[in-house]
Amino acid sequence: MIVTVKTFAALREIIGSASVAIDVSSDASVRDVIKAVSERYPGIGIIASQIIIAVNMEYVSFDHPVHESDEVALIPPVSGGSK
Amino acid sequence: MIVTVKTFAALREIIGSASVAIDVSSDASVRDVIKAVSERYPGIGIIASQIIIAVNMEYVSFDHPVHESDEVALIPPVSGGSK
Amino acid sequence: MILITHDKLAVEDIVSETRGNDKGGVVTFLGTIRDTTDTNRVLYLEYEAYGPMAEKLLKKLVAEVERKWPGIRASVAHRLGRLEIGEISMVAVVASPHRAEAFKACNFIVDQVKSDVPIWKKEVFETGEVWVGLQSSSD
Amino acid sequence: MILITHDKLAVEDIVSETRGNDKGGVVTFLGTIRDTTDTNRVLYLEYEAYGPMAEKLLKKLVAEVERKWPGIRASVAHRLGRLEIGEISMVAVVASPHRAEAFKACNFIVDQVKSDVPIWKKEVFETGEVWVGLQSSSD
Repeated sequence: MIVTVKTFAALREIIGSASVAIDVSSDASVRDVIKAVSERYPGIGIIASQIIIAVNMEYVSFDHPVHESDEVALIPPVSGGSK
Repeated sequence: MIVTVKTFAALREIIGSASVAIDVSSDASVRDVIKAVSERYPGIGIIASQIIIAVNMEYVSFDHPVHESDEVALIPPVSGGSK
Repeated sequence: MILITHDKLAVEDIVSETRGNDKGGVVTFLGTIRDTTDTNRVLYLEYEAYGPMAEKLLKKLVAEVERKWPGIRASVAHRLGRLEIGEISMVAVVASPHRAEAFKACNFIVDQVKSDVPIWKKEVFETGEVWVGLQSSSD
Repeated sequence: MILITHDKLAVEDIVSETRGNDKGGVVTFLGTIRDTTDTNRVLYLEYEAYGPMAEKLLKKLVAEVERKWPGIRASVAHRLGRLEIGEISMVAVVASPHRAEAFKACNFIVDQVKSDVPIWKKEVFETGEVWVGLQSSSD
């Protein structure tokens, strides 16, 4: 299935787009999505290990399943607010 | 000697003036000033026991001596700022 | 800066004077006049100060805070006279390179102003009035 | 109220909307853009958000704070886009009947925004730029 994945910040800059379509198997988990993105964009390098994923605007674990209709977002470490 | 004493808040209202001239002995302490004010204005009643004194804009102990040229102020419990 | 005045407190100006490009966090406390005390409806408040001594103690307090938390800049302003419901009686501003300290220092200032500085507040109710802080024989 | 916007944050309006005649203390936090990070001179900052999720989490945070400290009212606003030195990136306001809780709740909000909400900050220096929070291979 094709999952559309939103990207932000450093990740968006390296990938060069705010969203990418990723092909994963129909029983894919969040872990599989991160793996597929890393393989397609090797430039994200060390960032890949710092990503968490939000599915339908909820943070989820790496085992969480992903469906074609889900809103999937790759979330690099956040840094809003103030020091 | 005559000591001029500033009054504030509840004390000022009961005494009816923002400053009063009090006659005390030349070796008077802060304690003697409070005593003299209480005797002259019995209406201050229970407030007398809650007063502290500032001499020349410093809080001082009851044993602190008072001189004719000092700026003496009777300070009822403060309540500025916010709860 | 410190300020004791009968005029309305210009919060934006006090904040602007305290901020700086080397301070990433600014914590501001506003004390405002509540419409009730316990369950009593407040009509208005009157604030009175021993002006010169209050100014002296506020200056000392700001100096103490700036020494205790290096890098911080602090301001305190207090209004006097008759204040209506919702009006601002005091403003404390702390600008700091580090935000955790800004909260601590601002809280410290507000505590000290309440406990130490010769300023008094009279609450006026429909049914009477009371100088806050004074213990009555019925307490 | 919560707000995520590219416009300048109208601090006075946010404070006014949060205050109330039953709240005696109002604590406001302003996050502002510092001119240096460590010893590096900052030119400007860029903020970016996952907008809908950030709004959702800020709403949840305000609801949590208002439940945790009953009687409190809270607001958070965050600005996005390019911000110059001295400009305000975030505003958190807590109005409370009791001031000690206002400080705690406001500090809590600022901590949570930094750790949880999908907003990112890029610092642009004369010598390069960095997305804050990201660990590089040299860390």
